[in-house]
Amino acid sequence: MIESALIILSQAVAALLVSPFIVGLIRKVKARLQCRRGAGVLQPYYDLLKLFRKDVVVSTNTSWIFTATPYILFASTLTASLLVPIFLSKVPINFAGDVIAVVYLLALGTFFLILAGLDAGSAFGGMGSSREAIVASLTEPAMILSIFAVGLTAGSTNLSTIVHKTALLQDIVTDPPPHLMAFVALFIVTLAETGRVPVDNPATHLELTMIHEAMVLEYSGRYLALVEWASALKLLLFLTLLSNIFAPWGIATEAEPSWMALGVLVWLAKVSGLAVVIGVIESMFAKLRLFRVTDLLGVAFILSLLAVVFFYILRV
Amino acid sequence: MGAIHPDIASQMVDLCAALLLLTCFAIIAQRRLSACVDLFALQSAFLAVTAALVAFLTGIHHIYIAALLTVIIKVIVIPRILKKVIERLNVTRELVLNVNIPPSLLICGALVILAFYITQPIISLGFLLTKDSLAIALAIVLIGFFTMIARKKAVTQVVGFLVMENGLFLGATAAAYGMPLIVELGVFFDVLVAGLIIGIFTHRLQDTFDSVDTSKLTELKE
Amino acid sequence: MGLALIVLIAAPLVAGLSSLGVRTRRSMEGLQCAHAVVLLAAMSVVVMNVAEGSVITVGILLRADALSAFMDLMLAFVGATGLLYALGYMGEEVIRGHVLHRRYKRFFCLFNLYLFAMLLAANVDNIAMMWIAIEGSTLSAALLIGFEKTKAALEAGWKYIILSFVGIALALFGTVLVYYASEHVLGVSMEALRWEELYRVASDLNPTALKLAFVFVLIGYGTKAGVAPMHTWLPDAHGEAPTPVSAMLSGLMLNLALYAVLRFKSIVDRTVGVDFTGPILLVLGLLSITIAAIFLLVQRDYKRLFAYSSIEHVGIALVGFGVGGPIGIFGGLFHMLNHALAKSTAFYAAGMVLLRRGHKAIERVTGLVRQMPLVGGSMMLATLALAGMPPFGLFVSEVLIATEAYGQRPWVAYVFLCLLAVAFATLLYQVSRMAMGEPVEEDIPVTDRTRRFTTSALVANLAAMGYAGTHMPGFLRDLFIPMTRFFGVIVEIP
Amino acid sequence: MGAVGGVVVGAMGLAAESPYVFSLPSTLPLLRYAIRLDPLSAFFVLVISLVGVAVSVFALGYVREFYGRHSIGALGALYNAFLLSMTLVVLADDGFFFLVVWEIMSLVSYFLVVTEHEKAEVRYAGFFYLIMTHVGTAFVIVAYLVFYQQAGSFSFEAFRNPSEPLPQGLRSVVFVASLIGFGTKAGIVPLHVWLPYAHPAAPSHVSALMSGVMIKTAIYGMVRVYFDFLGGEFPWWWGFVILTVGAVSALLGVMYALMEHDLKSLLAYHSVENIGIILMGIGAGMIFQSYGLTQLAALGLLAGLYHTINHAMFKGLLFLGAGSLLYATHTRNMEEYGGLIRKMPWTAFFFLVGAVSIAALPPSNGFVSEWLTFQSLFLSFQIPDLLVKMMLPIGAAMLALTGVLALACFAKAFGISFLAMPRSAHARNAREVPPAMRVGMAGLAIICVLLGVAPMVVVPAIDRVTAPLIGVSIADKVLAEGGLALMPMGVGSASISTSVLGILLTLLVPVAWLMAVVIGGKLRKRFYRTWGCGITLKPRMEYTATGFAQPIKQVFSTIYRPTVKLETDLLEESRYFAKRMHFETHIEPVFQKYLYDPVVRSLNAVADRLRVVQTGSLQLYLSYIFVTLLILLLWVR
Repeated sequence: MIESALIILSQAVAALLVSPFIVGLIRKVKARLQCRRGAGVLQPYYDLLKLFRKDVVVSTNTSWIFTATPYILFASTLTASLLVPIFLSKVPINFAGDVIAVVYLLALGTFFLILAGLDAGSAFGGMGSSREAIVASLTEPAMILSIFAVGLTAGSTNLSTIVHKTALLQDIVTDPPPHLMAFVALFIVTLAETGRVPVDNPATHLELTMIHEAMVLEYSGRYLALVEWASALKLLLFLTLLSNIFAPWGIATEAEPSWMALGVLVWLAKVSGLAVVIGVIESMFAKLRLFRVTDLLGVAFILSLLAVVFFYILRV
Repeated sequence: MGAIHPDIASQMVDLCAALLLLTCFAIIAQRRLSACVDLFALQSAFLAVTAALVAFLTGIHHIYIAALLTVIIKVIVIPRILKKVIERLNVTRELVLNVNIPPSLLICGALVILAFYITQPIISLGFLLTKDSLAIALAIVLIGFFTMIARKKAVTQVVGFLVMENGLFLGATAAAYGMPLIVELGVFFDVLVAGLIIGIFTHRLQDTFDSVDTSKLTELKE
Repeated sequence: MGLALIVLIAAPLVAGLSSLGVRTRRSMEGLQCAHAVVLLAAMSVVVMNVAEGSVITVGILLRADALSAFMDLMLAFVGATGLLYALGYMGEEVIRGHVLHRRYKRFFCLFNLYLFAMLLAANVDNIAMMWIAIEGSTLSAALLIGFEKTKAALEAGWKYIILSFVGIALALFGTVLVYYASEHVLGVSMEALRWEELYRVASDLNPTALKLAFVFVLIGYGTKAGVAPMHTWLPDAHGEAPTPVSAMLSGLMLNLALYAVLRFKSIVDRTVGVDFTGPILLVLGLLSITIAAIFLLVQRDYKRLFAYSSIEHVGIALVGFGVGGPIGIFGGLFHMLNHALAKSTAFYAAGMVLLRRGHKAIERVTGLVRQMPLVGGSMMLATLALAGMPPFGLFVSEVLIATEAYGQRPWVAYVFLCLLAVAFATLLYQVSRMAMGEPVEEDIPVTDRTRRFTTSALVANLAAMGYAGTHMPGFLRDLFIPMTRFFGVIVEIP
Repeated sequence: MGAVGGVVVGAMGLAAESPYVFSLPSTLPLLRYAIRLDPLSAFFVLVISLVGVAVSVFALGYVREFYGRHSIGALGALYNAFLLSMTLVVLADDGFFFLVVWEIMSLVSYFLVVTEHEKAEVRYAGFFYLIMTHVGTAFVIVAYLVFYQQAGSFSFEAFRNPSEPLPQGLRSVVFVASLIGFGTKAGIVPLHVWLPYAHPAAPSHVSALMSGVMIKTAIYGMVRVYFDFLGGEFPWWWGFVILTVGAVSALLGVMYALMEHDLKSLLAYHSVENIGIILMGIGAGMIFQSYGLTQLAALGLLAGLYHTINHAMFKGLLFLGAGSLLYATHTRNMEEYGGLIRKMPWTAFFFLVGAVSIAALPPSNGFVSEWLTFQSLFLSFQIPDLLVKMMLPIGAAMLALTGVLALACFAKAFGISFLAMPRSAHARNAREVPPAMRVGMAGLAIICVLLGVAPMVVVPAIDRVTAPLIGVSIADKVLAEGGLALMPMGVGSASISTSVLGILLTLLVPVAWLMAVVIGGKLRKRFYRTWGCGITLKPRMEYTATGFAQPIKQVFSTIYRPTVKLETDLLEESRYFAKRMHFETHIEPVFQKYLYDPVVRSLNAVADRLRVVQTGSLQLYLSYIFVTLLILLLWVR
C-alpha cells in the first residue's frame, strides 16, 4: 500500500520534473539547427519559477472559469500522467483508467481551456478556442483508432496491460506493419495535440497564426505558469506513450528499486530522443495553413485505420 | 291464361316490350324536346298496355291498377308538367349533344345486346310468358341512363330518368308479375313526387340560370 | 314493445306535419325539444328490448332486429341533437332575417319528414318498402339541400337529385331482381319481399340473379352512401346544404345507405358465399379512401372538407365489411357508429364557424381555439377523432380492420394503413390551419338563445363520442354480437 | 406530481424478483388494459419519474412565463397527462393498449408543442411532428400485426411465445417495421427531421421531457421487441444496421448541432446524437448476441441503457437550463447571450455540469456510458466474422469524433452564452431565475454526478434489466476492485474507476494551488480590461457562435453544403471602405430537401392531376356510375 503510494508519488514527481526539460531540449535542438547557441535546456524551469513569482493580471470581463481553469487543467493532466506507465510497467492505479480515460482526461483540460479562451471576450481567445476545437476534433478519431490498433495486440486498452505484455513479449499477438502504422499515426496526433509545428507554432508571436498560444493569451503570472507546465506535461505524456507503448523495452516490469532506476534512465533516454526528433521536424517543416492540417490528420486517420485492418488481415 | 295459347301470349307481351324498346331508340334519335316528351308519353302508354296484357293473361288483378296508375301519372300528369316547363324555355331543341345521334344509336344497340348477354343466365328463371321482358327491361334502363349522359338539357335528362323508371316498371310487372299492390302504390307515389320536385327544380334553374343546360352547372368542383 | 317502435317512427312524422302549423319560434322550439325527448325515449325502449334478444315486429310491415336497433340508436340520437342544433342554427338565420318564418316552418317540416323516412327505412321489414322509404328520404333531402335559394345550392340540389335518383332507380332494379329470384321460392306475394323470409330461404335462391341484384343495389345505394366513384354529388350537397342538414346527410344518410347495402350483403352472402361481395366492397372502399385522401388536400371550403372525410370513412367501413371476419365486420359497424357521432360534431362546429364568420373559406379562418374555445376545441377533437386518434373509437375500429385485413390479405392492410396516413395528414393539415393561430377580427356575434341550443348539441355529441370510443355499454355489446351473426360470424367481446 | 410515486414504483420494480402483473379487461374486442412491471419497464419508469419530478418542480416556476397568455390549467393538465401516458407506454402489457397509449402520448405531446400556436413556425413544427409520429405509429402497427398473426392475440405474453415461431422473413419485416416506427419517435437519421423543429417549439420544461424521456420510450420499444419478443435471436446484419444507423445519427446529429445558434434546437440535435450513441451500444450488443457472445451482448445493452438514463438526466438538465435562459432573456438566440455567468451563477453552474456530462468528460456519467460503449466496440475483436470485426473500430472512430465534436459544441454553447460580455440588452438585463427552477435543475445535476461517480450502484441495477433479456448476469464480472472499477472483460482488461478519478481530480486541484502558493507565495491579482490591440473591447468584437463554428463548417463543408451570401456596398469616395456589409450563411437541410420535399411535392402534383375527376360536369358524373355499373355487371356475368 505504502509502496504503491510511493510509486504514484515518484511517478508524478518525475513527470513534473522532467516535462520542462523536454521543452527546453526541443528549443535547444531547434536553436542549434538554426545555428544559434540558444538558451540552456533548463531555461523553462527559470521561466516557470519567474512566472510563479509574478503577480497576475486578470481581465475584468472574466469569471471564475478563467481563474479555475489553470488548476483544473493542471490537475487533469497530472491525473492522466498517473495512469501512464512511465518507468514501471504496472501502474498501481491502472484500474482507475485506461488509455481512453487518459484521452478524455486531456479532453477535460482542453474543454476548460477553450472556455477560458472565450472568457476574456477578446477576439484572439475566441479564435484560438475555435481552432483548438477543430484540431482536437480531427485528431481524436485517429488517436482512438491507433490506440485500438495497439490495444488489439494485447487484447485490452489498459495501458499497463499493453505495456507489460509488450515489454515481456508474452501472450501478445503482434506484427510489425500495424505497429509501425499506428506509431506514425500516433506521432502525428502527438504533434497536433501538443501544438507543435507543422500544426501549430508554440514560438510564434503573431496572434493570427496562434492556436494554443492565442487561447492562453490572457493568462499571466502563476496561471500562465500552470498552463505552460500542464502543456509541457501533456507533451511529455504523449512522448511517453509513444515510447512505452511501441518500445517498452527496458521498463521495469517488477517493482524492484534497481529495475525502476534503470527504467527511469531508459525512459529519459527514449523521451529525449523523441524530443530531438520533434525538434528536428519543427525546424525542417513550416507551419501548415489551418485548413491544410486536415490533410495531415487525414493521413494519420487512414494510417491508423490501415493499422487495424492489417492487424486482422495478418491474423487470418 | 285460359283462352290464348301460351306461345301467342308471350309473343304479344314480347311485342309490346319490343315496342317499348323502339320508342327508346326514337327518343334517342329525337332532338326536339317536346317530341321527346311525347315519345315518352307514348312509351308509357305501351307500358300500360303491356301491364294490362300481363294482368289479363295471368289474372293477377292488381296489375290492372298499376296499369291504370301508369296511364294517369306517366301518360298524362308528368308529360303535362314537362310540357309546361318546356313552354317556359327559350330553347325547344337540343342543338349540341355530348354524344351525337348516330353514335348514340349504335351505343344503344350495343347496350341492348349487353342487356341480353347479362340477363341470359337468369332468363330461364322467368315465366314462360314473359321470358324476354327482363332483358328488355334492363336494356331500357341502360338506354335511359345513357340518354341522361348523352343529353345536356335538364328536360331531356328528366325524360331519360323517366325512361329508366319505365324500364324498371316493365321489369317489375312483366318479368316479376308485379310487386304487391302497396309496393306499387308507394313506387308510383314516389315517382309522382319525384316528377313534381324535378319540375320545381327545373323552374328554379330556369329562373336563376335562365337556361336548363345542365352542362353549365359547373360552379362546384373539386 | 311494438308501440315503442311505432312511436319512434311516427314521432317525426307527427312533429313534422304539426310544425307547419306552429306560430312562433318559441313554440317551435318547445315542440321540437319535446319531439327529441320522445325520440330518445322510444329509441331507448326499442334498443333495450332488442338488446335482450327479442325481435320487435309490428304486423308484416315493421321489424326491428339488432341491425335495425343499431340504426335506430344512431338515427334517434344524432337526429335529436341535430334537432337541437337546427333550432339554434335556423333560429339564428331567422333572427338575421335570412329566413322567413314561413320557410323556417317548412324547414322543420322537411327535416322531420327526412328523419321519418330514414327511421322507417331502418325498421321496415320489406325490401321494396325500404326502397320506398329511402327514396322518400332522398326527396326530402333534395328539397333540404336546395333550401337556401342560392345558385350554388340550386346546382348542388340538382346534381343530387339527378345522381341519387338514378342511383335509387338502379337500386329498385336490384330489388326487383331479388324479388324476381325469391318469388320462385316464395311465390308471388308479400312474403317474397320480407327480410325474415328471405333470410330463411336465402340458400336456395338463384345465385346469378342475386349477384346481379347485388351489383345494382350496391351501385344504387352506394350512390347515396357516397362510395367512390358514385360520390361526386356528396361534396356539393354537404357544402351547400344548411349545416344541420349536412350533419344529417353525413352522419345518418350515409350510414342508412350502408345499412341497406349490408342487408342485401347479408342475404347474398348466405346465397353465394362471402367471396363474392367481399372483393367488390374492398376495392370500392379502398378507392373511396384514396380519392377522399387526395381531395382533402385541395379543399378550400371547410364544409366540403368534412364531406370528403365522410367519403373516406364510408370507404373505411366498406373495407371492414369487405375483409369480413368477426373483427372486420365489427370494426365496420363500430366505425359507422363512431363516424356518425364524430362527423356530426364536426359539422355542428363548422356550422357555428359559418355563423360567426359568414364564409366557408379555410384560409380565411384562423385562431378558432383562441376565439371560440368550445367550437374550435370540439372541431379539433372531432377532427382528431376522424383522423383516427385515440381515445376515440375510430382509432379502435381502424386498427381492428387493419388487423383483420392483415390476417386475410396483408397487402390490403399495407395499402389501408398507408392511405389512412395520407388522409390523416391532409385532413389535419387543413383543420389545424383553422383551429390555431391568431384569431382574425371579423366576428358576427350570435345570440345566447342560439348558443344554448348549439352548445348543448355539441356537448351531447362530444360526450357520446368520448364514451363510445373508450367503453362499450352492455346493451351495445348485446347488439353487436347478433349483428355480426347476420354475416355468418360471431365476434367475441370481453 | 404523481411522478414521485413513479420513482418508488420504478425502484420497487427493479428490486422485485418477479414482475408485477395486473390487467383489467376492456369492453372492446382484442383490447386489454393490461399493465406489467418487469425490470425493463421498471427501469424506464424510473427514468421517466426521476426526470418527471425534477421537471415538475422546475415547471412550478417556469409556467409563470405563460401567465395571462395561456391557460395554465390546460397546460398543467396536459403536462401530467403526458407523464401518465409515457409511464403507461412502458408499462403496457398488451399490444393494442400499447398502441392506444402510444398514440395518446404523441397526441398530448403534440398539444404541448403547439402551446404557443400563434407563431407560424410553432404550428409548422407541431404539424410536422404529428405527421411523422403518426406515420411511425403505422409502422409499429404493422410490426404488431405480424405478431398478432402468429400469436392470435395482442397480449405481450403471446407475442413472446407465439403458437408457431415466426419465419425469418416475417422476423425481418418486424425488425424493419419497428426500426422505422420507433426510429421515427427516437429521431434516428434520416427520420429525425421533425425533432429539431418540435422540441424547441414546446415550452422548455416540456422540451426537457420530450427530449429527455419521450424519445426513450422508442428505445424501450426497440429493446422490448428485439430482445424480449424476438427472443434475442437475430442475424448479424440486424445489429449491424442498428449500429450503422446509430453511428450516422450520432455524427450527423452533433454536426448539425454545431451549426445551430438557437440553443434549444442545438440541444434537440444533440438528442439525435445521443440516441445514436445509445443505438450504437444496443447494436453492438445485438451483433454479439447473434454470434452467441452473450456476455458482450449484455455489456453492449448495458452500455446502451446506461447512456439512456444518463442522457435523460443531462439532457433534461440542459433543457431546463435553456428554459431558464429563455425565461431570463426572452430569446433563444445564443448570439444575444453572453456574460450571463455573473447574472445567473446557479443556472450557469448547473448548465456547466450538464455540458461536462454530455461532452462525456471524466468523471461525469456521460463518460462512463460512452466508455462502456467504446469497450463493447473494442471487444469486437472476439467476433469470428472478419468484415464485422473490421467495421466496428470505424464505429469507434466515429464515436470518438462525435464525442469531441460534442465537446466543441458545448464549449461553444457554454462559452458564448455564459462567458465574456453581454451581447445584447436582453443579456444585460437578465436576472437569476426563481428558486423553484433552480431546485429542479439542482436535482438533475446531482443525479448526473451520482450516476457518474457511483457506477457500482447503477450497473447492478441495469444488470437486473439486461439479465432476463440476455440470459446472463455480468454485474459481478464488470465490477472489479471491490466495486470501485468497471472491468468489462475480467482481470487484465481495461477498466475505469470514475470515483477514483474524481477523487484524484478533486485532490490535485488544491495540490496545484498549494504548489503555486509554495513556489510563488501569496497571490497578488490586478484587474484590468482585456487587451484589444489598444482599442477598448466592445461586445461586437467578441467571437460569435458563428465564428466559433466556422472552421468546422469549412472542414466538413461536403456535409453541410453551406451557402454564403456577402453583399457589400462601398463608399462613393473610395473603393476600399465599405459603407455597410451584409453577410449571411446557411447550411443546406439535406434530408428535407432531398427526402421529404419530393414526397410532399409529388402528393400535391397528384392532387392537382386528379382535380379533373371532379370537374362539376353532371354528365361526367353520370358516366362514372354508368361505367362502374357495366364493369361490375360484366364481371359478375
